[in-house]
Amino acid sequence: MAVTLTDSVLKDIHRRMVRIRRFEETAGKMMENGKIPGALHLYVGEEAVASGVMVHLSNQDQITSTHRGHGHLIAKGGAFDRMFAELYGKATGYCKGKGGSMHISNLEVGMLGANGIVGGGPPIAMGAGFSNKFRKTKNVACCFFGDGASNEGSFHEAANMAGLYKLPVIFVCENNGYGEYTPQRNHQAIVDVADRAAGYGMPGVVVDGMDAVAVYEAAGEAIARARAGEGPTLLECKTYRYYDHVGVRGMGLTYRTDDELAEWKKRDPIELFESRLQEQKIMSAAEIKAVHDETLAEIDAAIQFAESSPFPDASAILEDVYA
Amino acid sequence: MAVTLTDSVLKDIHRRMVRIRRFEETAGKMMENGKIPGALHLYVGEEAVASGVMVHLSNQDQITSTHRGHGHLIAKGGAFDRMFAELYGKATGYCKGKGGSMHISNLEVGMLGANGIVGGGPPIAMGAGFSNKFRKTKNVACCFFGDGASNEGSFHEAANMAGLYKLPVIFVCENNGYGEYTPQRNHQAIVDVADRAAGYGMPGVVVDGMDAVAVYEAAGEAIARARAGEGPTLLECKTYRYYDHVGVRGMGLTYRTDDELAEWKKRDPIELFESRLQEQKIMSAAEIKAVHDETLAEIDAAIQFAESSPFPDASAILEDVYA
Amino acid sequence: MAEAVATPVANKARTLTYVAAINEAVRIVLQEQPNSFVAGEDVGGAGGVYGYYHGLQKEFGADRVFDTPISEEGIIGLGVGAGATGCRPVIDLMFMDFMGECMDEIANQLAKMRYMFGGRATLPVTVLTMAGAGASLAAQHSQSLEAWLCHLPGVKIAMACDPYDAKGLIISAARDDNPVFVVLNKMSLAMKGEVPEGAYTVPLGKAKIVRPGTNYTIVSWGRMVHECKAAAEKLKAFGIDAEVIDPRTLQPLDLPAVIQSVKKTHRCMIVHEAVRFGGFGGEIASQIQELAFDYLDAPVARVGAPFSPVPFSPALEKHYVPNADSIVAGVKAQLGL
Amino acid sequence: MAEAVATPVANKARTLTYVAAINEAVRIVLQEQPNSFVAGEDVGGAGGVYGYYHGLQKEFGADRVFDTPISEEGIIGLGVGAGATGCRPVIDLMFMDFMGECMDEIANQLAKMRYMFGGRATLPVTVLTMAGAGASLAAQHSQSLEAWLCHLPGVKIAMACDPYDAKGLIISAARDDNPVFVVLNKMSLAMKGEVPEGAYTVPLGKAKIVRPGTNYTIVSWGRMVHECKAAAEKLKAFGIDAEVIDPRTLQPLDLPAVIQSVKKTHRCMIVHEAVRFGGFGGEIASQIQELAFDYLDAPVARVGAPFSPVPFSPALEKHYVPNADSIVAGVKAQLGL
Ligand SMILES: Cc1ncc(C[n+]2csc(CCOP(=O)(O)OP(=O)(O)O)c2C)c(N)n1
Ligand SMILES: Cc1ncc(C[n+]2csc(CCOP(=O)(O)OP(=O)(O)O)c2C)c(N)n1
Ligand SMILES: [Mg+2]
Ligand SMILES: [Mg+2]
Repeated sequence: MAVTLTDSVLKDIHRRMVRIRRFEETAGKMMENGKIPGALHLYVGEEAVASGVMVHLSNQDQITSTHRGHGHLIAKGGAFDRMFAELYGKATGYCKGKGGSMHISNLEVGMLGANGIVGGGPPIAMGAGFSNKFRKTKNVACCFFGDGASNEGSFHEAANMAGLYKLPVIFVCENNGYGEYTPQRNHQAIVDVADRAAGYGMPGVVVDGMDAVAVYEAAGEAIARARAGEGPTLLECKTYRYYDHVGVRGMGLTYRTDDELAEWKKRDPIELFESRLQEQKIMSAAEIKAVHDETLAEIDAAIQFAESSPFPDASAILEDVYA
Repeated sequence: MAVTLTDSVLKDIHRRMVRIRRFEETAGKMMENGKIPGALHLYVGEEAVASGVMVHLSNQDQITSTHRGHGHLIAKGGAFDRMFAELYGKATGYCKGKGGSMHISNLEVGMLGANGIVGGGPPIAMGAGFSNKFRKTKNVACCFFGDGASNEGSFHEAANMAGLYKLPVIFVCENNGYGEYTPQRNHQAIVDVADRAAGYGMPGVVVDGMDAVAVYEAAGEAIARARAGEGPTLLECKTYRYYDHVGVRGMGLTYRTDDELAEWKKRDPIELFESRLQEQKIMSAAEIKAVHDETLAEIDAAIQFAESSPFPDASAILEDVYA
Repeated sequence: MAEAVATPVANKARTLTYVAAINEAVRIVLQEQPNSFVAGEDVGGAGGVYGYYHGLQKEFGADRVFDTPISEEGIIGLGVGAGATGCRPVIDLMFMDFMGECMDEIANQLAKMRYMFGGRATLPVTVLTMAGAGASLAAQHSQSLEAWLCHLPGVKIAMACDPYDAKGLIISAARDDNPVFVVLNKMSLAMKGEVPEGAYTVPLGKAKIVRPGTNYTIVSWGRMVHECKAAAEKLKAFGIDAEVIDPRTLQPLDLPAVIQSVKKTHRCMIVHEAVRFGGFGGEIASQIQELAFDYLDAPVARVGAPFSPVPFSPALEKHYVPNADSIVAGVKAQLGL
Repeated sequence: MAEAVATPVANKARTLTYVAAINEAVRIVLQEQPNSFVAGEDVGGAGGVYGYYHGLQKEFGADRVFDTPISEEGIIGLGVGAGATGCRPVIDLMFMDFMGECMDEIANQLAKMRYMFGGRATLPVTVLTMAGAGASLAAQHSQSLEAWLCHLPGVKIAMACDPYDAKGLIISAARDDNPVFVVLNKMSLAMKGEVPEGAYTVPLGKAKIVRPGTNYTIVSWGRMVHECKAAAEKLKAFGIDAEVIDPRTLQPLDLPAVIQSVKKTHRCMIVHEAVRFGGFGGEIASQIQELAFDYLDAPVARVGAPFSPVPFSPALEKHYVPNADSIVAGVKAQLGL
């Protein structure tokens, strides 16, 4: 049963995108302020993908994510306070500080973890999709992965098995044109990752990943097919990340041009969407601003929560290894 | 520079096929007689593939093989005596008895080994293809692999890299319809493995793998492209194995029907080829018989060699671990 | 501490082969646990290349016992994803040698997911796999790689030396809420032994005194347990009455049982089929000398395979794999007999 | 036997960072060996995510220093196939944690091809990879997995503790005709040390006495060597004058150097950053007690990481990774001080 594009759905998508953007910008700042240890891979620029897909999903539907996972968790319903606490390495974080950015997760909302292994998600999502079918639910599993990840053998094996068993899995390729600092043309001889779908007996669809409505519609179709037992889809969303591969300014490498970045920013997914909302009189400028303001207030409170939370005790090291 | 289909090429292909068939039937017998230890995966039925490809190759061109590797080595120029000695586990074998059937190899003729790991060959062939290009040779690397192996991540990664770097590699899929006892429809949702080629930016070609001339022609084109620097090809040959997955009669499972086997045998690659040779007056029945007889005599001598060769001494265990 | 030698069981015992015991165990698991399934290469139609799963697809249906593509990383991933979302997968990894194909899925996902998520994921995944040399299957189909798993927090490892243990360990593994590997041995497939009917468990983390003894301790697992028993008989001629202990699981490891024995016998040896260098024997030997230093009359000895891949030729392989004679030779060298 | 502490070199020494030393070594390898090339994720355009390969693509061209897809099995396979056919590949495996993705290619192909082929293949392949915790990179980017490799006949393993060794070990590895892993540590990247100009080697299989001592032996490798040196200073207060030995390569392993030291000092400890349980320390400890049993005044002690994945939070990680204090505590516990 596909969700139809009502005003409330549009507002929902918008809210998710804003929440991701604001969270990520704050996270970037906090990292630069030395508050967040480790590696941070920001999702800014790609918000339309997570939001356009996730609006179709319930907490019983699962997703797998990547190293660039905050956006997925936010769009899936993750709470800012527990997320920031995790990024800070605090005991109150979603993973009690054991996972951090690269393993942030919340199984209660069906988010099976960010993953530090490129290509780590597809086999797990395939397994979750199998589980959904095996347990005779109508749930789907959505697997987010990058253009770079599409070259891992794990993607191939998972896609083949999903196609073979007609599993309710949507392989959402977030093609941002780069795997770290390597442009797509230097990591694969194809332009559309979706061209691989035919090899697994599933449809391959390409959409504009900066256009949340396009993502929403294509994802809706794929998810409806999956829920109907018609098997997986490979949905490729062409998108772009605004910040560097890791952190905000990264290593200062010149692997892409300012012009290219500027060109993509002209089609910023949130600005595009907000113009549309205003043009179509679905939300006023003030209403839009209110979403941003509420989000920022929630972030302030979440930062407060994270900063005032305790670090885990050393004794926690040996806990949670086994059930 | 493609080889043209002269009479002598036809005779050459024929001779290779006969050599494989006769060797394999003898090997099967010797296994049943308890002379050959371990696991034996016979190539009988698939001779047209190895022979149709290998006739294009020199000793400087490399191949990688599979667990079903005798046919590849024979077609590439392996000597019966050294091969049988290896299957017997003798010190005079190609691998001094350390490899056996699943690792039989002869680097002098460019045969980079049978491989006990399904999907073990593609990355190695890709590496050899890279080496050919890097060292500025015109050599090619041919990678033989099964329909079952096409589901390993290693195939995916190797194919993507070969496509990306435009390497002189021919991925020869020997699609015999089964991975062990699992029919293709139970291991992948596609009919033609060649459909995967598009995902790697290379052409995918399907040929009748029982027709050595068809294989010869398609392989010739792919190899010529590779030598010309135009990159890899995925060449799928539809074929069939006559004996069981392992050994001669195997485990006696009923995973395929006698009818199916009979149907394929009607198109036996050697019989088909011999009829054609006779029809086209390229070889007479007597000449054909002579090829078989010579082969059988060579096999007798090779068995003699293997049986009279010594087993390796226990001290050999610790040799050849390091250079 | 170690279990008594003759494990008393309520059920009537019969003699079954190792393969039949595995089959029975998996059948019980499928009966007991509605969310369990068996996935692996050729486990469905063929019933497994060694017949462990014979008849199970017919009995439980192709939804619950099914063939997978040759995709080891995918297969373990199927276990991780399904295990984390309410299923209790039983995954067949045909040969232990193929762990290399799925080691990321094992080491970085299966073993770590629970910990990385702060204990908020549970992975009740059983992996059955087959180790061992002796069948002339050469370097890629003969390895004993339990050391890779033992160094990996988050998984448990059981080594089944006979039909009784195979059945009991598989049932324990499947009832456990953690990833558990049950390592089987290809040279034991036809071995017969008493196996009670119905469900019983061999507890994870409890060693078994396979042969009681008074003045020497041998710790071993998997098929080598039988070679050690044979060696113990031969050692009698040298006045050695060896106690043979099979830890049965290497993680959790019943070290107290080992230490208790060594404190009594003062001399000991670890025997495993894996390559000696860097093998798990090193861990146990180290712990023994740490925990029972003052009780040792001789250094802790170890017997394992030499430092090479497994050779194909039977002429080499028979010298490669440890056996009763090489164990006896090791004891004699250790004690200067 | 172990090399002298101050390795005399003809060339003028300068101070370089670990990263710069690596870079210089790889440059020398590319200069020396026309059939060598460097392949790995982001090694070309970006010069490596930690800058090891900075400037090399520009200098040697994109044919010889190039980016690969994110395909670890493919990358090691590239090394195997090219190495067996006349090239001398230098392969970058960004993080050692990613070995799981390519363990089949490492264990079943790279390590075994020569043996399986009866010695008729040669694989001069160098793999550079980075281990180590301490940067809050959590469970999948912080591991020290050398134990997997040490149990694997057919590969050599070098552990580079400082800039000097990093350069010399890489050059040795690349000149060697075997697969050699050079394991680097991510917490040492900015470390500075004296590094001679030009080509020199640190021989594979020769331990180094990092700090001479008289009554205690510490064996350690990689970054832990420095923690051991610091611990040795602290131990002086307890009348302990510790000799710190870095084997530099774990395969081949310079056991004679270790045994010689232990026979002199009578007490010893193995320290590694890897998880203690099942780690390579067990092998060394076992061998020490086998070969120097009568010389030992106390059990061989081991310090390593606890039995859990590497936690993310700095609050946990700082207690997880061994350091000078935990080493001192280990010695005190061992000796009852
Ligand atoms: C198995 C593995 N290989 C390499 C890496 C290092 N790495 C982290 S992110 C990344 C790039 C991933 O590219 P892509 O999949 O396109 O995702 P993006 O970062 O563009 O979102 C790489 C190579 C890793 N984490 N895991
Ligand atoms: C990595 C790995 N997985 C599984 C096996 C067991 N196995 C050996 S041959 C085979 C079937 C291979 O099928 P295919 O690639 O189609 O080749 P065919 O036997 O049909 O020639 C399997 C599953 C193996 N040897 N290696
Ligand atoms: Mg990308
Ligand atoms: Mg096949």
